[in-house]
Amino acid sequence: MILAAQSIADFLAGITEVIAPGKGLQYVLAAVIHAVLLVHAFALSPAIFIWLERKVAGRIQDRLGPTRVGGLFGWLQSLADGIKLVQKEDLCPPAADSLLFRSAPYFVCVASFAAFMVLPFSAGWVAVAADCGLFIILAILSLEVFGIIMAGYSSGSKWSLFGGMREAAQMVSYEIPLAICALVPVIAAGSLNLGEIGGMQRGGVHNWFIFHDPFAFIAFFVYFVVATASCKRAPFDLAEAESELVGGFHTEYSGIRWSFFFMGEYASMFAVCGIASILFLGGWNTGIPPLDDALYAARNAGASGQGSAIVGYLANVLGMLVFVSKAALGVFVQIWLRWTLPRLRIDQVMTTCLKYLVPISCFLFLGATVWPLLLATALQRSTWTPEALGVRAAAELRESVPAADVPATASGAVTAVEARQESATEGAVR
Amino acid sequence: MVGETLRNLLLIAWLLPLCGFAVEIFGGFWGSRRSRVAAWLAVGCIATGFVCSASALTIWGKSNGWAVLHRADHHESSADGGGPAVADGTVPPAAEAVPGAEASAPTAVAGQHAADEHSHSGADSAKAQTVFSGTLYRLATFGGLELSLDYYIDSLTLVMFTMVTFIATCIHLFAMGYMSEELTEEYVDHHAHLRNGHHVHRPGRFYRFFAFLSLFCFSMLGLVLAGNIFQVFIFWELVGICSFLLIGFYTERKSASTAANKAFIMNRVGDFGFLIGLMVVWTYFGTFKFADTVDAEGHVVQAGLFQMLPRGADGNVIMNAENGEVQIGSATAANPANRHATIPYALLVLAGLGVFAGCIGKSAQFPLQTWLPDAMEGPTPVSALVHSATMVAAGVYLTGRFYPMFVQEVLLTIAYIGCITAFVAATIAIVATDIKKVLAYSTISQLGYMMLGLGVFGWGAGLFHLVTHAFFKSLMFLCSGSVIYGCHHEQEMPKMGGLWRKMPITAFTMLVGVMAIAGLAIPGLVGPGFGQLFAFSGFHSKDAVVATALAFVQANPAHFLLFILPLITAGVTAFYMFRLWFYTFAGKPRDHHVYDHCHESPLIMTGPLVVLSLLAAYCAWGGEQGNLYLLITGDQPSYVSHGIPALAAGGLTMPGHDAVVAVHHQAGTYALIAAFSGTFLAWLLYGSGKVDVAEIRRQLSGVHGFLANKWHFDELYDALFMRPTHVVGRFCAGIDRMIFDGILHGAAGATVLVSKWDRAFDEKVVDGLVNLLGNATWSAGNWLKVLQTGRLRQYVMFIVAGVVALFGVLLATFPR
Amino acid sequence: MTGALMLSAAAAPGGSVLFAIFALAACLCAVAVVASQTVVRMAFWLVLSLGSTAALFFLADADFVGAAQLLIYVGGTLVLLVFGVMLTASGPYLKIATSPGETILGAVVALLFLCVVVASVSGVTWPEPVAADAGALQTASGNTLRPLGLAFLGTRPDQDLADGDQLSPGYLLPFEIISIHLLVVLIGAAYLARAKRRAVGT
Amino acid sequence: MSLSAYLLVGAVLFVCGIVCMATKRNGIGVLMGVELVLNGANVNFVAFSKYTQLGLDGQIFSLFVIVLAAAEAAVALAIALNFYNNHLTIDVDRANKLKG
Repeated sequence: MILAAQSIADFLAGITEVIAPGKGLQYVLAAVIHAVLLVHAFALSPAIFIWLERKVAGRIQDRLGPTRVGGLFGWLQSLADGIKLVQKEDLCPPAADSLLFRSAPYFVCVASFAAFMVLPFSAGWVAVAADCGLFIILAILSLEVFGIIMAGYSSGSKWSLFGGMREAAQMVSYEIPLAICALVPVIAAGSLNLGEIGGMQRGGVHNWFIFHDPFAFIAFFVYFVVATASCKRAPFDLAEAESELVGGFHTEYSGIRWSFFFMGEYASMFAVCGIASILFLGGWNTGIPPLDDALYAARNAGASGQGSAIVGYLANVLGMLVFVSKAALGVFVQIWLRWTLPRLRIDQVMTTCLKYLVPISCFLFLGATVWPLLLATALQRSTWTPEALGVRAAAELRESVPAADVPATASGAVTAVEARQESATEGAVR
Repeated sequence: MVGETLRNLLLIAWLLPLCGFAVEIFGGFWGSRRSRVAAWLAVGCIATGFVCSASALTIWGKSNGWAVLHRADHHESSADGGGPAVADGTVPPAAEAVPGAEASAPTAVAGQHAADEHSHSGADSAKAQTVFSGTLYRLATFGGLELSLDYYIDSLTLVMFTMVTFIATCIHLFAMGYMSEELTEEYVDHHAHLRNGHHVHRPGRFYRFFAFLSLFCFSMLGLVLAGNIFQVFIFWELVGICSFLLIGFYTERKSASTAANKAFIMNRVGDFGFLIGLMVVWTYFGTFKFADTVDAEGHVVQAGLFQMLPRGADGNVIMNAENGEVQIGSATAANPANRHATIPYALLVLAGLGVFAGCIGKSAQFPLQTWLPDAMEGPTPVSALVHSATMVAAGVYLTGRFYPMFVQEVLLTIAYIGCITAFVAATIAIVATDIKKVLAYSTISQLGYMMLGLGVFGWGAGLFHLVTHAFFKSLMFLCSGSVIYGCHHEQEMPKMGGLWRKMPITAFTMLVGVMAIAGLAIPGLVGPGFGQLFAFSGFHSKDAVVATALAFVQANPAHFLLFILPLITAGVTAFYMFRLWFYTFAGKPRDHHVYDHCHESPLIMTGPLVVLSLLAAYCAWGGEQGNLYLLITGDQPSYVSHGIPALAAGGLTMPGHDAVVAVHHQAGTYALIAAFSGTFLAWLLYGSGKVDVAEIRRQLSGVHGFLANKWHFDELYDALFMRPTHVVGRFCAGIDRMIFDGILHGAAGATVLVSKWDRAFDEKVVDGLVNLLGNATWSAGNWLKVLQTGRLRQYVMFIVAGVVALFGVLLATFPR
Repeated sequence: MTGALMLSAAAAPGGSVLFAIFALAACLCAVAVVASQTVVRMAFWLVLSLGSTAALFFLADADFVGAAQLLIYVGGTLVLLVFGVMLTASGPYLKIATSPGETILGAVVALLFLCVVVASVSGVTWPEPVAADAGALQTASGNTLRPLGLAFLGTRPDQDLADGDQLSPGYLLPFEIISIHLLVVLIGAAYLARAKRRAVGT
Repeated sequence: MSLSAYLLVGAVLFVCGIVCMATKRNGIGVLMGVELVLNGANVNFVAFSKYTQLGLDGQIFSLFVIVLAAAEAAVALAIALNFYNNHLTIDVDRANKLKG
């Protein structure tokens, strides 16, 4: 019964029914547990990905990569590095603006960590199921660059300043196509809630939004490119261009602060790839219709309590594995790209974004908006995507509001909205 | 139905020249000066007009079965009825239907007469309508006065149309040859001299000439077609303008421009009388239209002028019983609101005289005849068309058209004027040496003949002579033009002579014209039938005039001059005409230079001559039983055909048709004798060469001088009008200069003074105030500007402080 | 609606604590903005202040506004920062110091103004929060996205529309107008800022 | 923690913004002051939308304010850039050409 909790909060609610402390305690507990889980995800993923990067780089360069630490494949290498970095002295150059210099790495970390807050790992397994989750996650990711600029500026070295400025320019311009491309599947889904978007793609690969319409298909690749750039990964890593600026914005950093930057970087890589997998690649859905339906049924059963809670829980675990593997695949592709492609020049980077990616993404956005209309007029059938925002919002509203205290007028409003939407869709069909 | 057809045809014939004018004047201006396109355009327009008119005439005739022509025998029968008395046969059955109509109420007779007018004289053509009238376009309406473009089509109109268009066509063709020298970019005018003695060089005006000709045709045809007297006046003036333009065609020549001005001004004098006549007509008759205005059902909406002056069965105007004034209108016809019931007899006379004054001016009657000879300054085709055939005939035409409005006194005046004009002009023509001048004076005298004919109640005779004269006079003018052209613009007859060898066609056609105007014929063979070959048109028409005059004189012996003078004039005419011919063509060449260089004219000029000569000879075939005469008189006022008995003792008796017929042979004989004697005299003096002309001239130098100075008319007018005008003008100028200018200058001075004070006030007081304000503002700004520090942050500070201060004030004023 | 529990903590006992924290952070960082001299530090504090304000918005059940605040304001400030660095990079950590007199004067005026504002805030007796428990908004607490969308569409679940008119005109037209306005302004700004630099140095 | 608490926060932000505008000689600093002022206004809007009859209108208007703030920032930055190009500094006290 307790295990049937759809989420930690419910779980705690279940517990407090047994031992009843103040509600405040429940909230604090919920927050703490969420935070702990996320911190682990946030801290582990960079370790794994750094190791993965080294191995992949080695293979691509026809070497072995780390082999020693931890026996097989040197899988403890990252841990060893972490220990080493923690031991190092924390230097702050005299020319630096110490306050900014010290606080910049935390900024980066916090930003990329906060991104995990609204990222659903499986159905309902999300810290904050905000309706505008995608919006929030994009906003938070855009905060990360702030720390990098501060680092670059406050180091008091021109290499760092150049790196920071480059990063700033790159970020400011790449945020635009990133957001627009992310909006393409949002139009298909009609929701900003990452959980809902993921849930919609249940049952079959053809339900993944990447295959929803040609524009979404293109949008996926554009998004991936832009995401790579927004994580300042090669070939867009102009901010730390070893060959030109010694180390870019982190030239002056050392020790644990230096490693924070890289934790943030890899974490955000995971975050953007997770977003990609949820928006385009069906999130935690396997893409095999019978399996998906089975898992869905199991989850609902577990949640509603008719079925066994364990099965539902395992179903969620399976979903999380699927999701993580999809994200990891994306990260792998990014690493692969990094060790395959040469670095661009800064002007090329800007040109790529402003002259090509922005127009392309705008075109995709427009196309995605007119796509259902095309279906309705050309094929004489409405699209299979869920109905337009108004109606679904109204439905959501109705189930959200307990029938008792719904003012009749509100339900009237809802019906009115539904009527309006239906007439609209019919008009589209005609 | 027929009415529409006629109207449309005549409209085309009328308006085509206008279009032609527009196209030529503009196209020619921008086009090449060497192209004959303008000429062909003009010819095309007017020729089409001729075709339309001719077909219109035919249609009109067919519509009433040529009733007018079959009237001939009717007249014959009435002729052997004999006697000037009114024969019952001729009394229209309409008048018969109301026995003793003159005794009965005038209105009844008037109505009867109106009906009679509609059936247009002639019991046999009573059924078919022969007069068509209506309104084309309403120009404006001022209260009761309605100005509109009407049309009035009867036989006279049609004949005039055909005649004018035909002659115009011939003259256009002739002019294409005659004016060909203008086909150049640089025309050297040998008669115009600049101050440095050089000749005037100017671009050719070929296109302009033909444009003016077209415009003239338009105006003339409009005048003929006009359906109301005011419209007649409009086109009257247009014709005057055209004549002005054409006389002054060689603007650079002082003589030409002066002549143009003279013609125009003299016409104004006549038109002044015309206007007076119009006023009287409008005041008392309330309308300008000739014919009734008829609505769809055929009811008479408004009576026309011709119906408003009813005439009794005897043809006299009807006196109102109570006030002894002339009765206007009829009870049957609806009356215009502002129409009087009666008009004083004197005013009626005045109206007639006024309108006739216009005619005097237009057709150069005594005393306004002096402009016509000067008008010969224009190119010869112009003289032929405008100043012989058509425009000057307009006066005669109007007299004939307005005939019903003329009472006996007016007619008498017309007769005397015409007779005097004829005689005076003829005498002057004797001594004229310029070939065109001779023709000009002959024109004047012939016009005098026409007026005389009209005046002595020979309605048909006058208009008959008008038509025939148009033909042979245009012919002779063209011939003279051909001579002048051939002799390189030599117009003095004494320099010519023996030209018939060089230009046989011209000589022969000219001879035809001369014989026609002289009225020669072979005695005894002039009867109807084959003998007509030997009687040219002039003989018939002049015969008719003279006969009418004789009949008139027999009726009123007091006015015997009206027969004597024309008779003498006939002889004189024959004399100077043959003098002209002998001078020019016969004998030996006097000036060899001219003779050697002269040549026959090209075909395009001689062709029209031949055609015109044929018509000049035989257009009047059959005389007064001939078709032309019958056509013209087809719609003549009914009372004309059977004369008018004297209204009161000492009044005038107008001879009827039968009276004329009775004296016809007698008059014809007199005329022939006169003509032959004149011819013989001419041959004796100029043809045979047996008599020394110079000797005679020396003997009669006084008379010759008197005649050569044109009876001193110009000097007379100069003394009578010009000098007084100048004196008066100078006097007025003096008054102007002394009194009015003085007043004006005084006023101006006063204004200047006042404005000086005003200015002082402005500068001292007003400006002072304004400057004071300005300075105040300036200083205020100066010490306020320190507040504006230009510091962004201080402004923010001010704002905040201001808000705080406001709150302070708020809390201080409204404490809780 | 699970996350709602977390975000609508404002309605819960723990909420007051969070509010206190974030409110304090916002105010202090704002003061720090005023106090600090170099542009980058100002930007740093400004970002912190804005971020904590966004947190306040989340606490006030206005998550969409909060997100917008993060995205746009922080992005905008980011650009501000970049420009600041760019235009003051003539020397390391260039300070354009304010004269102490001005600072003092500013402080005094600021205090006065604060007193005025606070007085007027506390002087008003605000009505009891009735709209808060008008069903929809409350139950969708922390998820105002759909209510916002409905409001744009013209349906107001948060207000009692018993007066018959259930579909208010909505805010679509103003939204469009303002977006067009933004576009025009951006183009104009780009035109203004396009490089037509003089020869620097003299 | 009630409406007036939010209003107080808004007031503090507002006043800080005003002081920022009034004391900073750095043009960018002035802009930041403006941002603060708008932000304070936003806080008030949101607070009213939560605690009064205003409802969602408050949030909507705060959204509008945010958008307009972005626009204002864009134009202001362009102006600042031109100012820098002309004066080679962004000290707003140098912009006193128009002083009386």
